[in-house]
Amino acid sequence: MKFSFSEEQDEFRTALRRFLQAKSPTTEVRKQMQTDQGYDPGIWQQMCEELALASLHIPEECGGAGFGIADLAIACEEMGRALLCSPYFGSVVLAATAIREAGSDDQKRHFLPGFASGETIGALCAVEGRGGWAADSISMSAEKSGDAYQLTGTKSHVVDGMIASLLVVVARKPDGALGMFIVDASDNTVSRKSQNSMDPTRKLSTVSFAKTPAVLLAADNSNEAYERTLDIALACLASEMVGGAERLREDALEYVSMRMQFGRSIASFQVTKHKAADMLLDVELAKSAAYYAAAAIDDGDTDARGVVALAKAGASDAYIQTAVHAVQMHGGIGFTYDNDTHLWFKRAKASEVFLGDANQNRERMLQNWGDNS
Amino acid sequence: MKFSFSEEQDEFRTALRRFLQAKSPTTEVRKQMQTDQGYDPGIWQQMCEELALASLHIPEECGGAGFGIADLAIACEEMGRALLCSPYFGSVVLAATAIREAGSDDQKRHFLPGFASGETIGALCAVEGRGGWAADSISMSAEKSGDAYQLTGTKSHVVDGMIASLLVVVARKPDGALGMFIVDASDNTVSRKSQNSMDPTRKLSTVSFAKTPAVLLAADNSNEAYERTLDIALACLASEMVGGAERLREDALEYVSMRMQFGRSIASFQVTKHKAADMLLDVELAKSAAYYAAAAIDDGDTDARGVVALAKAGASDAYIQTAVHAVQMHGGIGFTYDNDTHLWFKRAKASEVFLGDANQNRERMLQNWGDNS
Amino acid sequence: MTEITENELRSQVREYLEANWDPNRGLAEWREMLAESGWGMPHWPKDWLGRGLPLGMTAIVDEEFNKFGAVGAAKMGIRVLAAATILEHGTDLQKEKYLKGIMTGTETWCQLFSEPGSGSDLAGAATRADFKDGKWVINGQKVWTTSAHHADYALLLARTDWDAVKHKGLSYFILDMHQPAVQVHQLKQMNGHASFNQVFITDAVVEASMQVGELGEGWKIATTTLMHERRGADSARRYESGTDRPERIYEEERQEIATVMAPYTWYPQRTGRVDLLVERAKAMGVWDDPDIRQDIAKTLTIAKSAEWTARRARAASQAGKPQGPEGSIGKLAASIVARSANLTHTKIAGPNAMLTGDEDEAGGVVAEILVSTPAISIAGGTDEIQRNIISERILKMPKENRTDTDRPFRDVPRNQVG
Amino acid sequence: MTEITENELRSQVREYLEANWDPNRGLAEWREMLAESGWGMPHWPKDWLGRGLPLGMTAIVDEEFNKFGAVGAAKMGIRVLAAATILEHGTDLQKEKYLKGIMTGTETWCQLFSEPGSGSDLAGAATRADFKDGKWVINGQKVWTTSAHHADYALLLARTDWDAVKHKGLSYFILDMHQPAVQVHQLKQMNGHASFNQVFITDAVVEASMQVGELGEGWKIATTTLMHERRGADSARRYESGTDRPERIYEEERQEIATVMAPYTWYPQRTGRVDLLVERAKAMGVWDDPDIRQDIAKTLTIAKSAEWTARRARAASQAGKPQGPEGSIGKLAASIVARSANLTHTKIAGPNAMLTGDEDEAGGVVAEILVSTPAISIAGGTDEIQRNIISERILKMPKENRTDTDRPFRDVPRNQVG
Repeated sequence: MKFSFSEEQDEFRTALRRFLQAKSPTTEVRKQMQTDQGYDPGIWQQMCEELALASLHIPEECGGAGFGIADLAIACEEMGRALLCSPYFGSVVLAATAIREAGSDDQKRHFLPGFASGETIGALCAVEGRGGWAADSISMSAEKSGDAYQLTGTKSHVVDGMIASLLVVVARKPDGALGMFIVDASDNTVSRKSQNSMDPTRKLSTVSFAKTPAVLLAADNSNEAYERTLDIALACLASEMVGGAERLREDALEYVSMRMQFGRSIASFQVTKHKAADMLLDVELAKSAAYYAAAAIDDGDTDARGVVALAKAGASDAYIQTAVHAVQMHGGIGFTYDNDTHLWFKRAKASEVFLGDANQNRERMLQNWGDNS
Repeated sequence: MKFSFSEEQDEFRTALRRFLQAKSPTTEVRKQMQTDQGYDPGIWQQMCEELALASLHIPEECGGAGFGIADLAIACEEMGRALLCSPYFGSVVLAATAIREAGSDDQKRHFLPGFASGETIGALCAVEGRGGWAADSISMSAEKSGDAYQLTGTKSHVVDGMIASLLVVVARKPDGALGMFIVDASDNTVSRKSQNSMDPTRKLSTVSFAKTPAVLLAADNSNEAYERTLDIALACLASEMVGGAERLREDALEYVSMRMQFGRSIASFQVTKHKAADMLLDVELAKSAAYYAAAAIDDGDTDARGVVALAKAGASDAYIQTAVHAVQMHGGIGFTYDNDTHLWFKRAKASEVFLGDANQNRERMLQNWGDNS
Repeated sequence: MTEITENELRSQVREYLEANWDPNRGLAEWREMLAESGWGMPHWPKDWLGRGLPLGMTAIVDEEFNKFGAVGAAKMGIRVLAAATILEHGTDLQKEKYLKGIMTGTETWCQLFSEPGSGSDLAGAATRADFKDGKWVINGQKVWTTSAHHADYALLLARTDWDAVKHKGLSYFILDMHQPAVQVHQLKQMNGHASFNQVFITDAVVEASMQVGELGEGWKIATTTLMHERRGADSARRYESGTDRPERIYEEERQEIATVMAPYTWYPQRTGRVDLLVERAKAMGVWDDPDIRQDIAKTLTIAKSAEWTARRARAASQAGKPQGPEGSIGKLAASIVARSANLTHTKIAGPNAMLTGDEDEAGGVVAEILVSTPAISIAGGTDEIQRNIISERILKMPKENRTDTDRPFRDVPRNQVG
Repeated sequence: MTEITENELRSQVREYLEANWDPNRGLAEWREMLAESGWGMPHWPKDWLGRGLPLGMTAIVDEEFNKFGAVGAAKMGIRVLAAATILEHGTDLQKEKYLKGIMTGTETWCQLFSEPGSGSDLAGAATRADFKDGKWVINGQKVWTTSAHHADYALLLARTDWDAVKHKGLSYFILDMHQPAVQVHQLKQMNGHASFNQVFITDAVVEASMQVGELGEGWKIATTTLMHERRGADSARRYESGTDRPERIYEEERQEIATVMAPYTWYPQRTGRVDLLVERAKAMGVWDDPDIRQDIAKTLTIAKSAEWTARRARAASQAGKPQGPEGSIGKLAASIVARSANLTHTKIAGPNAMLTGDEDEAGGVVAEILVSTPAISIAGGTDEIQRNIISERILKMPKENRTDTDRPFRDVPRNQVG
């Protein structure tokens, strides 16, 4: 299913798009992005209960729907399109995936049902200071204390960290390998502080730990579990970005088609037409890569990691390029706060570096390229 | 004089342009590029005798005009514009400059007058195999033999190597530093073989040495003398490239202004107009950098090396971009052999990597940047 | 022959081949047999060397031929467009005269549409056809003609009415190329190859009976030819190579293929040869250079994304879904890929990007890439035309006002040629 | 005062300042004195608060003022354009009424030209002025107005004849901003600043005597205003900061400057702040990252080349040479530089490019760059308009056919606003 979707998937997308059109118009986005918690719990509940969105890639035996990453990516694409304010990416895509990839069967059965129902909101704590998401920039070490572990230090750029009840923390085990640890966010050794996000539709925070008790997720190959978590998150992010880029492209096209200048439609100027064609090209190419990448994970392709990195690198360039063009096609209006373009522009800008920028992902791509060329 | 030329310089340019228009139309370029020696000795003689072109930057006490690099760069710009087939770059810009920078006073007085009069044609032998012009890719070592030296090994990408009577060879001295050595090209230990150049207007060859007797140019800091030779050659090459790019730009503009399609001038299509504007921008920016770089050498600026590398990097990108646009603006005709565009396209393509590509020169730029930012 | 089933068809073909196929026959003899039997072009009408099969069933016949290793009719080059046009618009006389030679491959064809004066504006053709003493007299100049130097006949678009508007003044002819009034010059390209010709026509003659369709309908008929060309474009570029079996008929077929395919040998290089990037970087010892790695990865990203986009389009069409925008951007994407590959190959080659022919370590391949990629954004519709098409047909943006389509062609400003 | 020499002029200014300059005076009092003496705007006519000096000599007066540390007339903002327009096209009544307030700085001005419905197409203004009962009644909407929220008067372009062609139906007025019929709303930008206003005008009144120039000549007069704006553009953006001396008049001047300059605080950031790249890369520990180095070097290359191009243009103009193409590309180059700087700052900042305000390690500066650079390719003429201008004026390429300039404006298709 790398090149097309099943009928069920098409229907799922249609239903979701309709839901989001109703629940996440930009008036609602603007409202939520100005709140501290950054989302509407009522809509979150509807998403989880009526559409079972939080359960998609969670195994059936853990209360989930047992679907694949391609399905999760469809959800992300539509949310990126609608610029939905919700803890979906932070909790479902990052935190639940980490547990799915690194947890023992018991741990999964213990933690995942809460995610699937939407009752648990989790967050993944990975980045330290100026470092990024790459494994080699993570140095926090977990100290063994009896059978359990203790964490000390500060993580930043934690998506939805302020509202999470459960934290998955990436830290080094005594043997130096990366491990992922479960922490109760309400523990009194945990302190959280929101960060000012350039993109107010995606809230970030720092989370500090002071000898905080933590449970190790029991994966055999815990380095690989973190990398796989990143793969899945990158594929979902690429799809989310493609959704946003397509929306920007469509809105800009609609705007120039509606506006006149020098007595003719702005859309009739050859330069505008060619720019619109280039935007279509950028978005469609990025879309193909995003679709392929998610399916490559589901198919267990040996080169999936490289392909996923390719998709994120392509989406990084395409989204910001589309956003820049979209502002330009709107002219002065496109630079105003009242016009909606900047909402996506800022998401594009933040997404450009989220989970690694295009350069870093291109390097990750080549290191995992296989015989793909 | 970084931002303007003196009246004398303007007049020099005008006279030279007139000369080259008469002597180097593309019919003549096409004729010379198909010959083995690659230039017309009669025109070379006129250049040297009537216009004293070979003497420009050679000191007066060595039979030269004692002008600066800015003047030499004007000559190169005009030759690049006319795509003149001549040993100017190989002999005057590379070989004579090497002697100027590395020779003792006696050596300069001995060798340079022949260059200034145009009787000596020299060539600089630097590159080895797949390596480039950068100092650290040169490993040939000169063996001491009494007071003199002996060279063994093969140099490639030698501009005008086949027609040179005198060779300047870059090799490592016994102390490991780079030195430049004079070799008589007619020595029977020297063997030369022409290389098939993509750009037939600039002939390349390999030159092999087998215990060839060589005289060391006596510079105190011979590493620096080679770097300075490179700086001057890079500045001249940037100017030559700018000259070629401007010619391509003008010819493409003339072509679209002359041609009709769909009942109107091709030049009236907005996309063509905007492309022409972008081409102007590219060429003018590259031109400013080339002018500044040559003057920075003359002014002895401490950051001249970084600025020169900037100019070559800028010219690399601008020339090939202009050439690609120029072919495109001509349409199918631009891809034919009979149309002249490809003559410059190939020069642009070869110049892109000559003396280091844009990436390498950008790195050289930053390493010598000073407080320029 | 109505309502034949697939199985019936297969057994009919098999029966015919079992009885007649012999690889030691000469190609000409075999093709004569195919013409007689109708198995060479089974979708052609029964009266005209075919069997009247629906077009969709020819693939079945091809499959059975392949199983036998049997050689089929001559299908390469412009001949299939000629046949399709003649079948659709030609007179019986024309069908009688040309179809067999097309099918057996004894006669070759070329297409004389493009002109040096009109470029992408095909309907701006200004080659003139004047009716004098019962014959058409042709004067003008054509260009971008593949294989004109060995063609026997040409499909010709020429202007017969200068007072009509642009698209209504053209007519369609079959031109006999074997007359001194038709001069063919190979057009050498900047990469040294010569895939196309210029054709100079000075008082060439076309018999009145060799006009195709009605007077003034030339553009309409040319459009159908072009439509067939676009549909067949994939197959024309499939770089057919025949088999390497030893028998006589295969040897003759290989020669036929080699002749038709000669103009296309540099086509892989004009796409930029992304497939060579990693291998070249390793061979040149720059696989660890971080800047070059970025360039390689950028090029691979667009190339792979373009490939997957094409496969999305194909999957949609196989699933019977309407074609989305993903089907329209391939040509433009190919230009971008080629340009990116060119720059990356240049950086990988380093100083050796200055060399060509056997000096180039990849035996001239890299050098050929470097001077061939400019073609891909021009040939078969420039990038500019592609963007016009995408914006108007896919994105439904307004067309520009045109000033050349609503007045007598003689008043439309155009280039002076020759 | 004819034929005064530079030395005479210098001593006259010095004499005046020695006699009158006192930094402990109030700004208002001092400006009154300047108005009376003619030394505030010495190039204005003698009858109108000036001394009739040639424009070229005002620099000398400024120099002498600077030596004394003497504060000059109010020159910032739109006021100089207002004065120039009134001096050139205004009636004596208008000069009498406005020049002094402009010069002393007690009254501030704004420019009501642009409209939300016409964007780059300034002559497409559709704000209407209807003559009723001896007065002009104005209705419409204006936009991109700097300082409208504290302006006393506005230069207004409005349409008085809907049957005339586009450029002939506009007239020019002075509008009193202090009437309830004029509503000013700040226009918040995507980077959080609010440099501009929208102005809603509903039945605002302009006295007949406050029309400037002839009816229907509005576009011509606006063109002279715009010409003054373009000439003065550099100085308006010089981010004047006054001195930091303690005396009363300097304090008052600093307040005046702060008010006028408030909308421009983010202007350095919208240029991309190339000056910070190397420093930021070192601070973030990525100065050795080869990919980031390439991006930095690419950005510096365009930025430096653009800077040197501007200096070539200036050198040519100082040498009295005709302006070459190098003088016309600065605005477009600035866009490219800003875009490149934006992407490079993003890579340097890494994950911190997601943060803003004091979370950003450069105290919000980098974040402000990231969301401000889109403005530079729009404000003051979009990149598209710049490329039109370069191609038409410098490269002499043909203008596109226009369909909006040769028919009654009421028949020209345009946007519906509001």
